[in-house]
Formats: sequence, structure tokens, C-alpha cells
Amino acid sequence: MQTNDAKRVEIIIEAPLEGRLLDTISQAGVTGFTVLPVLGGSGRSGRWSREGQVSAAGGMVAVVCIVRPERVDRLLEAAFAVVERHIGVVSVTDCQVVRAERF
Amino acid sequence: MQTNDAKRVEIIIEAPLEGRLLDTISQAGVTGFTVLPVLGGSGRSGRWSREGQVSAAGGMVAVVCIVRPERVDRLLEAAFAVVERHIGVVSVTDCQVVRAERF
Amino acid sequence: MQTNDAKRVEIIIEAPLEGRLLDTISQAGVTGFTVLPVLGGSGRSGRWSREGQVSAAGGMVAVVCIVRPERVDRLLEAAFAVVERHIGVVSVTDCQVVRAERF
Amino acid sequence: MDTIFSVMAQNLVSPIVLSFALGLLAAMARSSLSVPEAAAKALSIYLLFAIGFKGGASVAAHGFDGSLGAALVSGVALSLAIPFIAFGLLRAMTRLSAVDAAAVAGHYGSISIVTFVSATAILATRGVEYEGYMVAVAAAMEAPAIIAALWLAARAGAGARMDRELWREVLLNGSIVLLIGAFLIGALTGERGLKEIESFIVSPFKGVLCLFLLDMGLVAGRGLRQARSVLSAGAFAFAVLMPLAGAALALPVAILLGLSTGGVALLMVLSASASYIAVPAAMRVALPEANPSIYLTLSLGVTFPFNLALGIPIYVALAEFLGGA
Amino acid sequence: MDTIFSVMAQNLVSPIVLSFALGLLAAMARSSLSVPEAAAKALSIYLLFAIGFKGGASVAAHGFDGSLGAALVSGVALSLAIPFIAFGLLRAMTRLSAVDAAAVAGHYGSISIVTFVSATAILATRGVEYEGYMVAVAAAMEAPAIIAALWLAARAGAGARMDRELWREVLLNGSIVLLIGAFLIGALTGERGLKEIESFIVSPFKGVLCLFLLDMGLVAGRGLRQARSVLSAGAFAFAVLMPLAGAALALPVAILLGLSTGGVALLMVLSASASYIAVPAAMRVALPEANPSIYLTLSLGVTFPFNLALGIPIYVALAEFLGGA
Amino acid sequence: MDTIFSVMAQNLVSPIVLSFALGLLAAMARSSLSVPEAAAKALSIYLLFAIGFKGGASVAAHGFDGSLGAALVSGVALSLAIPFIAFGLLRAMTRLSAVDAAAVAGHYGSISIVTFVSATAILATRGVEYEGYMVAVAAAMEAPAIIAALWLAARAGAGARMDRELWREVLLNGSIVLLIGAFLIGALTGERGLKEIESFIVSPFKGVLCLFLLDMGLVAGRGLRQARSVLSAGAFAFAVLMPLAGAALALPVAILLGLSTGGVALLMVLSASASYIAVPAAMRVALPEANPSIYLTLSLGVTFPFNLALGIPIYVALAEFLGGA
Ligand SMILES: Nc1ncnc2c1ncn2[C@@H]1O[C@H](COP(=O)(O)O)[C@@H](O)[C@H]1O
Ligand SMILES: Nc1ncnc2c1ncn2[C@@H]1O[C@H](COP(=O)(O)O)[C@@H](O)[C@H]1O
Ligand SMILES: Nc1ncnc2c1ncn2[C@@H]1O[C@H](COP(=O)(O)O)[C@@H](O)[C@H]1O
Ligand code: NA
Ligand code: NA
Ligand code: NA
Repeated sequence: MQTNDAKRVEIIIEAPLEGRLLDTISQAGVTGFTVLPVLGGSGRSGRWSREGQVSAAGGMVAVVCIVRPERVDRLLEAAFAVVERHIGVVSVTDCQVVRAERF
Repeated sequence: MQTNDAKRVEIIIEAPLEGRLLDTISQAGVTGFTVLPVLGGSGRSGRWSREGQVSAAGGMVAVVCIVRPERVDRLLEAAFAVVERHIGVVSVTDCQVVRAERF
Repeated sequence: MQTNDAKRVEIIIEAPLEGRLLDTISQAGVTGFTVLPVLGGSGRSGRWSREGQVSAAGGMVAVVCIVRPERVDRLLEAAFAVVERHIGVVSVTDCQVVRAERF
Repeated sequence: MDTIFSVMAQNLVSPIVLSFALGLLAAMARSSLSVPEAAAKALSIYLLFAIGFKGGASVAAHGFDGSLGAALVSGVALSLAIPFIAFGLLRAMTRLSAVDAAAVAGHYGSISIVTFVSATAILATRGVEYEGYMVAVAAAMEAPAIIAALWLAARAGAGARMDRELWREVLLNGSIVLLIGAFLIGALTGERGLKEIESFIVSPFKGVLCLFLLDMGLVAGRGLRQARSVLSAGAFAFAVLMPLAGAALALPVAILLGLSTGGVALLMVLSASASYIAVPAAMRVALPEANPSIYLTLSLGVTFPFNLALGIPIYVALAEFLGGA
Repeated sequence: MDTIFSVMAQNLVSPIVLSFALGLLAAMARSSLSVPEAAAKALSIYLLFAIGFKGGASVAAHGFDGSLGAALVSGVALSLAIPFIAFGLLRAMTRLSAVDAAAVAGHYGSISIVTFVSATAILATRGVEYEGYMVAVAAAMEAPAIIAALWLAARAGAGARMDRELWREVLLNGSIVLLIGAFLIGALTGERGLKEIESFIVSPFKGVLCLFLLDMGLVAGRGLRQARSVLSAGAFAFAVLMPLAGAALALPVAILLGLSTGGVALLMVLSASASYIAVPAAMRVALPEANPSIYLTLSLGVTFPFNLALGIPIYVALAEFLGGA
Repeated sequence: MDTIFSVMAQNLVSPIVLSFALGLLAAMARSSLSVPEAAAKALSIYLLFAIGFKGGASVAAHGFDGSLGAALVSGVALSLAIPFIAFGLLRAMTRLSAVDAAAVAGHYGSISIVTFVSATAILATRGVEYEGYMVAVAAAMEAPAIIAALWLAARAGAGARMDRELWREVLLNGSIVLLIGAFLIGALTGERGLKEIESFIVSPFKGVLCLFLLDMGLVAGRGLRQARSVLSAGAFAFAVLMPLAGAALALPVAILLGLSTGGVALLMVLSASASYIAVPAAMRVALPEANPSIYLTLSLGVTFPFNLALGIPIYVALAEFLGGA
């Protein structure tokens, strides 16, 4: 099956920043993304879990964007403007997509 | 640790099609997959969120299949039969697995 | 944007083993990870779904760890001590990260 | 006429309508207020179970008065017929493509169970009785409209697919199964069964409905905010006119069926309401070319609030007026 | 004998049993009806809290009559003994491997709290009293069976691991902690505490139980549909015979303990029921070689509905018969 | 003095406080007991809706006695002033950085609505009346403290950002919107509205509160277990002293306002309580350099249980003593 190169960018970020991040990357022209829930995790600030939490403060979300290789830099820069002072974890993976015209 | 090449296929698809997709790829011989929930996203048809939704119509799921490289084409073709007219986003990434005999 | 090589390790494991896995990899020095919920799946032991389940026995979680390449072996060995007799699916993908000093 | 305004005034300051308004305004203002998906589903399971059970128990208490069969057939006929009217209006009033128009039309032939539930709550407040089996009529009206819509789409050249699998999905849709199942449980266990679980399904009912409508308001408001661009003034006008047309079609049918005052009001409500659970899911599978923002926004964002605030009081007042109540 | 049939008949048309049946049928027919995981967990938290609290409050009201200690010890003994009977029967009736048989046996030694709760609902309907501390006996019977099962598995050569961590997990399992915790809160706050939260934990109790059983039916039906292939006729027969054997073993013990009619029925129910929360989780950790489809399907898909529909009425009728009630 | 001890004793064996204790102990012991996130959010929506609605309905029944405006202004002033006291105490008692101290201080100026709700439950048990509009005062006190905290942080050199977007987020925070919205619905629909949904928002209220406090206990316990290392003895001492200081500041204000006995107690409770919903979320956005473990643990893990077990009885007893009740 015919596939094309693309990049899969995964951003794990504090839930209260989700809206800002999505607005910023949308403005940077990245209008395709998917948000996944996160149950818990661990990092330099210790372990945490969403269980029983009411406030958004104690949670994170994972945002997955699949973009053409040439657009990844614009996305990363836009994302970074939001993530910079925060704890967001950003990773980029090479991938193949079908229907490349969509990305 | 001994690892082997494999492919990680990620399919993001409308929730009402989940059953059809899983049945189709199972029939194509892919019996290992994991379904992750999706909170929201954005695409050509605009932004959406699962919050407070009752109907499956407004949601998506992410299906992750790890398969041997030689089986990826059969999987993609089977998936495509379902996804074709729909909005599913399909990406394929190279990965390494331990216990390759399982895939 | 300046990026560095890293590895994205994804471990899909039975929910009742989550605590053990996280404790073990933490002890092996991997203190950065994120836990994602899983809705259902299929494998050698058949299809399953979390819907309506009360017991943790019928569920799985996905643990994502982003680590420097040189630490991936220690992580895999630690994870394997827990996963070995179990059904955990472990995959490793090359990725790029920004702010490499964090990993 | 007086009745209409008094019913409306009473309705507009009810906790139910105000809870919906709160949700709508909060979402419009982009408040972070939200009801978790699992909680919204749990509330809807409660409402379907309670309304189905009470309908069944009421049938067990009063017996069928013979008109159930005729009412079911009429409901199915209304559900099949209304999409054609809706399609015609849409083609006349908007520039929606034939496929989009067919998808929207299907929603208006089918029914919205929360609209039905809200109407029963208002009837209860006003002390108006209705046939317990109207719950079964509601269930019967969910699916037929889908056939009509797919036929309209196919005629317009869209390769709508209605395979056996989709049939099964539509007919065994969770909300239909729960509604009918609870109705049967209520009918089988009757008064005794109702007494056992009354303090769960009767007393807190209206309060639960408030929270559910708060959630509906939030979802509708978010939809309106995000879909404003795709909707024309004509489409909005359709979404207000169509429920009145549906109710007008149902009124003579309900009178011919010899329904009680409450029954007449409820058949109008069912015909006036537009689906937002079963039909959207079916359309996403069978008619993926249709834009979901359009049909979801018209159904949930315009017609539902219209019925809640103005439609139901009009239908109830008309039924009371004609029933000499 | 008459009593058995009348209790059964009354039981079969109760909203509780019919809700379970609805879920079972819906799942078998592959309806999309489902209860979100979070809602199911919330319902189970409510039920555990309510049943624990009421047990404690009842102990506070009536005082211990001295037999609590003996009842707890007997419960633990039953939980330890039953797996051996179950293992023997399984090896005789099925071709399950020793490891699978040991895992299944552990489930039958432990208890199902929903079966217990459903039985108390039936006792309440029939006006039969029981010792409040039976809740504590239920909690005490959850874990011992796991030891027996792991011992059986170890004898069969499986490297079952029962480390300290697993002990902690089993004994501090959420459902045990909540049940005992609520029991203690009820015992400490007594009648006054009960009065404060009565309209939350007493009046709506049966209705909530209906929704929970609807969910249990859905999960059981889905399990049965997916696991049909792995189960032999012998295994099915075991899952119907074993609860009767467990109840038969408990009956003389309960009589020796001098329990009330309701208490006798509940000790039979506990012994007859099979775990589907605490034990499966422990088995996945300690005995990963055992196939979860087998133990989950037998426990939740066969034994639970059997007890709900036929078992509990039999145990209650027997207890009433012997108690001269 | 007698009153204090009797209120405390009564309070300590209430199902509410014991449910919190159960959650706390279970989490400390690493039990697997947990309430799903969606269920916890649903419980909090219920509590906010119920307390807001009842406040509004009470205002509709008794009318404003003119002091609402003064009470709102006083609440805002307290919320702005308390962070300065807290900041001073923190710098004196702990070695927290200025940024961490500012973030913590913001939490103590704002309020905890569950603490407020628990206090109203205790007042209800004791039959003490309070102004319905205290709910509005609670809402008004949520946000001002954030400004004070960010000003303190900016003075300390942290680039705290308080842009328009953050303002919107804080003021339209879900819990504020729901509380005020429900208050307005209650005020508009009045006694009639309350009667319609009374058996949902009044009778089961305390029981729901128990489950919510169970969850709060679990979250607090987990937080304490994981954050023990980051907290010094000085910080713990602060988290016990600060609520007393806040209450002491509120007492003369409440008396000057001429509030009823219950109103005096509630203004002390609001001032004594520390936010754990609105402020933490704002701080994560505006002050990411501050360590969330510190402010969450102090607020939810120390001050909340202190207020629940000891603080509220002290404030209530003082208010009753001074009110001559
Ligand atoms: N290396 C990593 N891999 C995956 N997730 C991570 C990693 N580091 C941090 N995270 C996630 O980001 C959150 C905050 O990280 P930190 O700011 O380091 O405490 C953690 O709780 C994890 O959920
Ligand atoms: N480039 C992308 N990366 C990740 N997810 C996407 C992307 N494009 C679309 N999606 C997901 O697929 C959904 C439907 O896409 P669309 O059909 O383009 O509206 C979106 O709402 C996203 O959840
Ligand atoms: N190849 C695979 N790709 C993704 N997930 C898998 C795969 N194989 C197994 N899984 C997940 O692991 C679970 C247990 O697998 P198994 O032990 O083979 O039944 C499945 O139910 C899936 O959720
Ligand atoms: Na209709
Ligand atoms: Na048993
Ligand atoms: Na305060």
C-alpha cells in the first residue's frame, strides 16, 4: 500500500494548559490532532495519579499530531512557546501515513 | 536485550466504526491489538470533545496494533476497506519488540 | 529546533501489575513515565473490554517511558523481570526529544 | 391562548429549563464547566431506565386500552413520513447538499428521548395523565426515519449502505434496548415492583433530569460555538419551523387515535423532537459524506432548546385546549 | 417445598433479577448498551458503603450476641475448605489443567458481595432479619481461599508466588477495606449516623442494585459470548453444582453457630457464591498461567446468575423451613 | 468552652468525618480503594449544584436583608488580605522560596467549597440557621486571592503571567459558574423549584457528602504519602495555624456585618479554608515554577482535615458562644 513519510509528534502536558496549547498550534496552522487521556505518571516532581481528582490541576493529557515532515519545525516552535516554562514532554517519531494529502 | 523489528500501526477512527474495524482486521489474521480512549481532537471537520457526550457518534478511539513487518500490508489493506470513506487517520512506525514469537 | 535521539518504550500490561511494574522501573532509575488508560483489546487470550468492569483483573494499562538510548537496556531488563510470566507487550521506537537534559 | 402563555411562563422558570440555560451559557462563555462523559452516560441510563419502568408499571396498572397497536403503527408511519417533509423544507430553505439534507431529515423523523422525558415532567407538574405505553411508541419511532433518510440519500446518488450489521446496530441500539427492556420489567413487576424501587426512580427523577439538562446545555453550547460557521440562517429557521410542522402532523393522528390529553401532547412532542443519539451514530456509519456538525448542531443546538423552552408548552397547551382540560 | 417455589417465583419477577436478565440478553444479542466503567465502579462503591454501614449500624443497635467471633472463624474455615472440594470436583468433572482448576477453586472459596447484597434485598422483602455482623463475615471470607488455591497450584508444580506485596494487595483490596470501613463507621455512629444518611443508603438501595445488576448482566453476557469456546459442558455443570455443594457445607455450620434464619441463609449464600473482584485480580498476579476467561466466565457468567435466579431462593427457603419460619 | 468540646465530640463521630478518615487511612496503607475520576467529578457537581440551589432558594424565601452587598465586599477583602498574612507566616516559619510561598498563600486566601459544605451539614444537624447568600460570598472569595498571590510572586521576581485568558479561566472556572448558576436558579424558582427537586438535592445530600469525603480522604492520603519528603515541620505547623488566623480575622468582620450565628461561623470557615480546585489550576498556568506538591499537600492534606475534624467545631462553637446561642 502506498505510504508517505510523516512525523508523529506527541506532547504530554499539564491539563490546565491544554486549551492554550491547542489554540497555539492551531494558529500555527496545525489543525489535525488528537487528545488522549492520561491516568498518571512520574517525573522530576514525583508520582501522581488522576484517581479521584476533581481539579484539573493534578492531571495531564497527551496530544498526538501527525504532520508532514516539513511542518514539524513550525509545530515544535509553536508548542514550545506554551510548554517552555512547563513540564511538557515532547517527542517526535518518524512514521508513514496513507492518504498523505490529508496532512 | 534481544529485540526484533516490528511495525506499530495506529488507527484513529470514529467510535461507531470500532466494531467493524476490529472484526475486519481480526478476519485478516491480526488478532493482537489494543484500543485506547480518545478525549477530543481536531481535523478538517473542526474541533470536538467527548466531554458530556452520550452518543457514540461524537467520539473516536485509537487502535494500536503491533505486527511483524511482513504482515503490515495485509493489515493496512483490511483496515482501509473500513476506513476508506471515513476519517480514520492511519500511521505506521518502525519499532522493536521483545518476544517476537508473539506477533 | 534542536533535538536529540531518545527511545520511546511502550509497555501494555495487566492492570493488577501496574504498581509492581512502576516500582520496579523506578528502582532501576527510570523516574519519568506516563500511564495511559486502555479500553479493550485482543490477544492470544481473546478479546476483552473494560466496559462496565469493576475488577481491575479484566483491564490493562499502557505505560510510556521516554529514555535516553543508553538507558533503554536497563529499562527493558527491569520491565522484563515483572512482565516475563505475563502478557505485557513491549515495544521500543526511536524518537527525537527537545530538552534532552530532562531524560 | 392564555394557557399557552401561562404554561410557557411556568415552564421557563422551572429548574429543568434553567439548568439547560445555565449549561448553554457556560459553554458559550467558554467556562471550564463540564460533566464527565461517564457521568453523562450514567445519567442517561438512569433516565431511560426510570421512564421505561414507570411506563411499563403504568401499563400494568391500567391495562392496555387496545389502542397500543394503532399507536405503534402510527408512530412508525410518522417516523417514516416526517423525513420527507424535512427534506423538502431543507432543499427549499437552505443550500445544504442532498446528502446533508437527507441526514438532517433522518434526525427529525426520529425522536429525542430527553425531550420526551422533559415533557412528561411538565405533564406531571400540571397533573395531566398520559398512556404509559407512549414510552413504547417513543422506542418504535427511533429507527424508521433512518430508512427514509438513507432512501433519500441513495436517490441523490450517495452510496448509503444499510447492511445487516447496521440494522442490528440501529435496532439493538443501547438506548432502545434499555427503554424497551425497562418498560417490560415495569410491565412484568407492576405496582409491586414500582413500590420496591420508587424512591430511586420516582422521587429524585426531576433532580437528575436537571443535571442531565445542564450537561445537554454544555454540549449544545459547545456545538453551537464550534459550528456557528457551517450554519446558515435558513438552516436555523428550518430547525425552529420543523418541530412545529412535525407536531402539526402528529396532532390529527393523535386525536384520531383517541389518545388522552397527555398522550396527544406526547405524540406531538415525539414528532417535533429530533434524535441526537441513535441517528447520528447510524449516519456516521452509513452516510459518512454528511457533515456531522450540521446535523448535530441543528438537532441538539437549535431544535432541542426550542422544544424545551417553547415547543413543549405549545404542544401541551394545545392538547389541553383541545382535550377541554 | 412449596416455600421454595413461591420464593423462586416471587424472586424471578423481581426488578433485580429482571434487570440482570435484561443486561444478559442485551449483551448476548450484541446490543451497544453498556455502563461506563467509572459508573459501574461508582455503583459498587455505593453498594459496599451502604451494606457495610447498615451492617455496622445494626450491630450498634442490637449489640453483638457473642457469636461474632465464632462466625468469623467459621467463615474463614469455609473459605479455606471449599477450594479443596471445588478442586476435586473440577478434576473429576472437567479436563481443566491443575493450574486452571486451582485458580477456579479459589474463586469458589471466596465470596461475591453482590450475591450477598441481592440476598439481603430478598430477605428484606420477605421481612426476614439477619445478624448485622454477617457483613464482617463476608469480608473475612474474601481472602483465605486464595491461600488454598495457591497451595493447590504449587502442589501441581506451578510457581505460584505469594509474596508480601500480594498479601498486602489482597488484604487491603479496595472492596474489603470499604466494606469493613463502612461497617466500622456504621458501628461507631449507630442509629444516629444511620438516620443522617438513611435517605441516601437505605431508600434508593434496591434501585441502585437494579442498575448494578443490569451492568453485571452486560458484563456476564459479553463474557459468555466471548468465552463459549473455552468452556466444556463439564465446566458448566460444575458451576451449577458447586454453589449447591458450598451451601450444603455451610448449612450445618450455620445451624451449629445458632444463627438466625436470615443469618443461616446468608452463610449459605456466601459459601455458594464465587468471587469476581478480589480473587481474579490476585490470580492474574500470582498465577498468570491460569486462563482468566475460564475463571471469570464460570464465576460471573454461570454461578452468579444461577445463584441470583435459583440459588438464593433455595437457600432462603431452606433456612426458613429449618428455622420454622 | 464546653460547647467546643461537645461540638467536637459530636463532629468526630459523624459519618462525614469518619468517611474522610477511612479514605485517608486506606490511602496511607496503600489500599487499592479508589473512586474513579469521573465519579468524583460527578459528586462534586452534585454538591455544588445542591448547595448553590439551596442557597438561592433560601434567599428567595427570606429575601435579602440588605447585607448581601457588604458581605460580598468583605469576602473579597478577606480573600485579598489573607494571602499577605499567609506569605508573612510562611517566610517566617518555613524555608520555602518566595515563589512557593506566594503560591501557597494564594490557596489560603481562596476557599474550599467542601469545607463550606461540611460546615453547613454540621449547622443543619445542630439546627443553626445561616444566610442563604453565604453561598454567593463563597463564590466571590474564590478568585481575588489569586491576584494577591501573583503580585507577591512578581515582587519576588517570578515572571507570573496574569493575561486576559487566565482571567477568563479563573472567573469562569467550572465550580464558580456552577455554584453561582445554581444559586441563581434557586433564587429564580424559589420554594416551588426547591419542592420539585427536594428529594434529589436535600434528602440524600449528607450521604453523597460522605462518599465525596471518602474520595477526598483517598486523594489527601495519597498526596501525603507521596509528598512527605518535600514538607518540613514548619510547613505542617503553618497549615494548622493559618486556618485559625484566617478565622480570627473573619470573626470581627462577620460580627460587624451583623451576620446570624450560622453566618458568622461560615465566614470563619471560608476564611479558614484553603482552595484545592480553582487556585491550583491557576497556579499551574501562571506560576509553573511553584511546586504543586507543596501547595496541594498543605491545602488538601493538612488544612482540610484539620478544619474538618477540629476547625469547624471551633468556629461553630465560637459563633454560637458569641451569638448567645
Ligand atoms: N521521560 C518521560 N517519559 C514519559 N513521560 C514523562 C517523562 N518525564 C515526565 N513525564 C510526564 O510528565 C509529567 C511531569 O514531569 P516532571 O515535570 O518531570 O515531573 C510526569 O508526571 C509524567 O507524566
Ligand atoms: N493530523 C492528525 N493528527 C492526529 N489526529 C488527527 C489528524 N487529523 C485528524 N485527526 C483526528 O481525526 C479526527 C477527524 O479528522 P477529520 O476527518 O480531518 O476532521 C480529528 O478530530 C482528530 O481526532
Ligand atoms: N500485537 C499486539 N498489538 C497491540 N496490543 C496487543 C498485541 N498483542 C496483545 N496485545 C494486548 O495485550 C493483551 C493481552 O494479550 P494476550 O496475552 O496475547 O492475550 C491484548 O488483549 C491486547 O490488549
Ligand atoms: Na421527530
Ligand atoms: Na464461596
Ligand atoms: Na481561605
